[in-house]
Amino acid sequence: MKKLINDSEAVVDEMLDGMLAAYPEQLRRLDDTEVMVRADAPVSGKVGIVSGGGSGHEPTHAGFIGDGMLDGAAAGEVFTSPTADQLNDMIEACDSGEGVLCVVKNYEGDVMNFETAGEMAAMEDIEVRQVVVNDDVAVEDSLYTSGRRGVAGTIFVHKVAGAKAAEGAELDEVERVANKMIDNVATMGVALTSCVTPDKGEPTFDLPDDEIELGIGIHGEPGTERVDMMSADEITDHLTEKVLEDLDLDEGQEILTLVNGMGGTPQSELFILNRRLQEVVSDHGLETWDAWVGDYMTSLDMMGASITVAAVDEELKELLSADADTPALTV
Amino acid sequence: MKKLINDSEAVVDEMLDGMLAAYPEQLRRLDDTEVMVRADAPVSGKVGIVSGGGSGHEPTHAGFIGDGMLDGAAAGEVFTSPTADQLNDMIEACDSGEGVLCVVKNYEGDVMNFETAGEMAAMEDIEVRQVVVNDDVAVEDSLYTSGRRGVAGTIFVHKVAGAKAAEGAELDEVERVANKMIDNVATMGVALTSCVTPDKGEPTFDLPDDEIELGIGIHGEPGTERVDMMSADEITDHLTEKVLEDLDLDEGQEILTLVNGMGGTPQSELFILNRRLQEVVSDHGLETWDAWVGDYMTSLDMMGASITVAAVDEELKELLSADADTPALTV
Amino acid sequence: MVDEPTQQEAIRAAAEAVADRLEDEKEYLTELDSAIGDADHGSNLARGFRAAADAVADDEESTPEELVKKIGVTLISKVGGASGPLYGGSIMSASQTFEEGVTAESSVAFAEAYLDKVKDRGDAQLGAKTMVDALTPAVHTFKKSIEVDELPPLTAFAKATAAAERGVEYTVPIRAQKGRASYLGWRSVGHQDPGATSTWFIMQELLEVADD
Amino acid sequence: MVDEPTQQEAIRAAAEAVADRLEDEKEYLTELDSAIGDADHGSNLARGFRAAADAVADDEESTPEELVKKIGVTLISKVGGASGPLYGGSIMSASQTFEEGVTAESSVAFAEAYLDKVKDRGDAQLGAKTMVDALTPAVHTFKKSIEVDELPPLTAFAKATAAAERGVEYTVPIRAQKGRASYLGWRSVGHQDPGATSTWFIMQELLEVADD
Ligand SMILES: Nc1ncnc2c1ncn2[C@@H]1O[C@H](COP(=O)(O)OP(=O)(O)O)[C@@H](O)[C@H]1O
Ligand SMILES: Nc1ncnc2c1ncn2[C@@H]1O[C@H](COP(=O)(O)OP(=O)(O)O)[C@@H](O)[C@H]1O
Ligand SMILES: [Mg+2]
Ligand SMILES: [Mg+2]
Ligand SMILES: [Mg+2]
Ligand SMILES: [Mg+2]
Repeated sequence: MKKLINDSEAVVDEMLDGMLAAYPEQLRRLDDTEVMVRADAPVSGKVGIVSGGGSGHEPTHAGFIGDGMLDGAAAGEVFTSPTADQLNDMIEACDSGEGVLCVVKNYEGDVMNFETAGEMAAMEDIEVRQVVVNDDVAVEDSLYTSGRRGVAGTIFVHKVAGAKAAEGAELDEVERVANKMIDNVATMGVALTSCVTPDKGEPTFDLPDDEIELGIGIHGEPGTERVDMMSADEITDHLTEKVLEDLDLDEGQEILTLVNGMGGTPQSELFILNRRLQEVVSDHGLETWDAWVGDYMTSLDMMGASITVAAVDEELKELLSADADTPALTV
Repeated sequence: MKKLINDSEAVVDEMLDGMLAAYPEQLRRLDDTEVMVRADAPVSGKVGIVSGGGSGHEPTHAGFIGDGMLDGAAAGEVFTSPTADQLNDMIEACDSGEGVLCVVKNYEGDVMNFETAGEMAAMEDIEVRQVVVNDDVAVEDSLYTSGRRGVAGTIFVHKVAGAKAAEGAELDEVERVANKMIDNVATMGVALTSCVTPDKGEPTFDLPDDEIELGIGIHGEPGTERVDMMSADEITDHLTEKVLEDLDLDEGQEILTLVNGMGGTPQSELFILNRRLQEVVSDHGLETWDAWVGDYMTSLDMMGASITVAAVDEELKELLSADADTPALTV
Repeated sequence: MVDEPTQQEAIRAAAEAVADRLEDEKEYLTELDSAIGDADHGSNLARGFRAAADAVADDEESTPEELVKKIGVTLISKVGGASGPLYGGSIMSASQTFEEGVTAESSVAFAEAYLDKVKDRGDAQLGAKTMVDALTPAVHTFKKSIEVDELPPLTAFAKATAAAERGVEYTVPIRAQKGRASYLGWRSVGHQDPGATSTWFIMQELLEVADD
Repeated sequence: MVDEPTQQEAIRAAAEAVADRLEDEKEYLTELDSAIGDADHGSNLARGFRAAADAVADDEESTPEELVKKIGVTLISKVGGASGPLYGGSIMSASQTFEEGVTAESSVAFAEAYLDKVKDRGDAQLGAKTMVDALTPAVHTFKKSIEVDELPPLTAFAKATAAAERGVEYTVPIRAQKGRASYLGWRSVGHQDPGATSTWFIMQELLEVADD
């Protein structure tokens, strides 16, 4: 499989340099790391919001650095959590003295490395909090799993936490709204093809032309179920029903929806899903307050999509629609 | 090949409905057409800027409708120019009495249909002008071709014309800046894979795992040359040299660059190209004023990219950085 | 000269036959367009001619000229791409040659007007590897067979259709100068032009219907 | 107890051997991780252990404890993912058992401390289909062989390595409860755990080096 790369080991490094070359005024890369921060970090008087995780999910994470969203983002190797020392460097660079909130997706690697980093930062007297996003309803949260994964709903958490911090709120408050968002968001995804990592150079899993994977994560993992290919409407119905079942919302509830592309999906197809999604949620008596469509949290070149629904109240709506100015999202 | 669609004949219709569901306040679809216009079209006192062409290039064209860019966009079938009657409907809906500028990409189908539409609109006393974008340097403009194609550079033309019209300029002036932009922009593209049209359901051309197509257009056409796979840097060098050769700029010239993804390319790879592009232009003594990276003008799910360079002066810079508020671009 | 109602029936039958044939050839034409174009010629024409056949199917009112014009107008609004204005616009504008009904003479006039319009709109000379390469020998042969050789119209049209086939084959070894295939430069050599091919298919169907 | 300088050499040689082996097994481990994870375990470990081996290669100053700690710290900062903190963090924290040098007793202490730390950090019990499943039988066997059966250290470690292999095989038929494989639910059954496998490979190399 062909890729526009020079060397599979240099992908993350060169990607970050190319990103910096595109946004030289907004971004700064910490020396000798794969950490990107706001050019003006730390922003004095503001709680720092940081995130990070494996690479391959672009525009996540660094694409959401900027006013009203993230102060820093650490990029691990493709699909591999960043290391604790780099996470610590990031936390230090984003702390203005008001403390730092880490938005972590629920993967054991991410959680363990962020925890270690948090301990290291605490030793430097930085107040660090962690919120763990686990919006993926495909994976049951039970004793028999390591919990639900964090996927596309993470973007909403970045947005809400970033907006609250931009208001000048304290760490406690920022953490509270982030957790409120986490408690109210659910996602489920589908893959039509596997992604190809630069390192392996071949599809992570084989998926015949008449089958799809339901309940995939964002790391090229196989999903929870392999089924026969279905129409866009059938797929949307299936994903949306699972998501709504999990959220169990009252009629009339206002919601924010996201149809997220996995990287290799034409935008036209995402809109075809959105068309059906809006029919389904309206059939459930829900009120769409806003609908996002696009590539927010990808899996390299995977063809597929995820559907996210979040219940929103006045507070969340205000934070979600507050100004943001980042490479990947301008509100 | 799998796609997130219901019916290959309904792709454009359902995509437009899904888009409308995502941007109900910004967009309006003309009844019984595949034409999308600003919700508030025609904007009184403003020259209308319209574009259009085959579908499959999303976010082009309708994604650029909004304040500071397009007033209307007509969507043909996938890779097929819209028909003259729908183009005429669009022109009528976007004329506030100040006239309408059509931004046409140089394909015989597009040009012929826009010409017919222009004649129809003229019969209704609407002043219509056409500018034809032909930024693709892969195709020589000679007696033996139908001229250079219009590709990703079209986005800059939309931006410049839209900004000028938003200033309240007259049709002559808007046409002038659009042509100025056209005269100063050049693009060349590469494909790693063919795209798959919903209709055909299979790759338009076969491309072995160790070969790429240089000089592709945006319709899944094969390129001008098939060569062995190269590294990202080699590809960037090749495309950029061709583009710069065509533009023949003086040292110190300020430029705007665009690394455009063809739809199936991970964003990380686009940044890897941008990194090298900036090295190359700087080696040529050019000054990057701004660098855009992303999926602006796609070919469905094709893996590949194009590189665009535009020479900019004070006037163009002002127009390119003027406010714009559209689904796909916010400035 | 046949009765007018019979002429309208023949036009409707021809439209139907062409629509059926293009549906059958849809994949083949798109295949040809994949090699040197953008893989849509088959669906463009199948969609357009089906709509055109439907548009005239129940029209019992119109004159032959009006029916042909309606076919052209429908093609303009349903085909899109390059072939939409070329096929549709040229049929529409040539339709006026049938003002006095369809005769051998008016058919020659139609053929000439149609060719002129295609060349005018598309600006393609002979040898540019387009539909013009099938159309030109067909129209020239048709005109000469009727006007010089005074052959019966059906024989003349059969010869014209054979000439179109020769034109289709002629497009294979030459380099494109117009249309999307021109973007390929020398790589277009060795491939058959989709538009020339569809022109020939349409003529074959017209011949069938005229023969009945 | 061997001479201290020899211990350091042995540690450097072991690090080198492990790095080489993991480079050789990189594709295989990634293959295993493709089936039930995210296709990076091979490159994570190959990258990390190469860096660790390099980090200690020219270090003539450090004590055995410091060398082992350095390996752990390097893994923490080079591996990432789940295996980074598990391997790196546990090696780092268990390194203090070598304060007095590497002996049979301190090796048992190291093994126990390492296992405890992995379980503590990863919160995985036996049977969750993780590296813990290879590690636990290995550590239990090693401890018993030394402390109860009083076998020579090399023999004990050979038995421990064989026990690890048994653990690797045991991961195949069971359902994952931790790590990415747990997302697959029942579909994880029938696949071998990458982390258990790499644990076993590493032990094989340590055995080789100890044997020399
Ligand atoms: N300038 C032209 N003059 C005459 N025929 C043309 C011209 N351009 C294209 N064609 C014909 O149109 C055919 C392609 O039609 P089609 O695929 O439907 O449109 P598009 O090229 O816009 O996709 C070509 O095979 C060629 O015969
Ligand atoms: N909670 C855990 N406890 C113990 N071992 C674990 C745990 N989670 C994962 N592992 C081990 O880590 C291995 C995967 O490592 P690796 O692929 O490098 O990291 P990641 O899963 O982050 O991609 C698994 O095969 C498993 O043996
Ligand atoms: Mg990983
Ligand atoms: Mg076309
Ligand atoms: Mg075509
Ligand atoms: Mg892994």
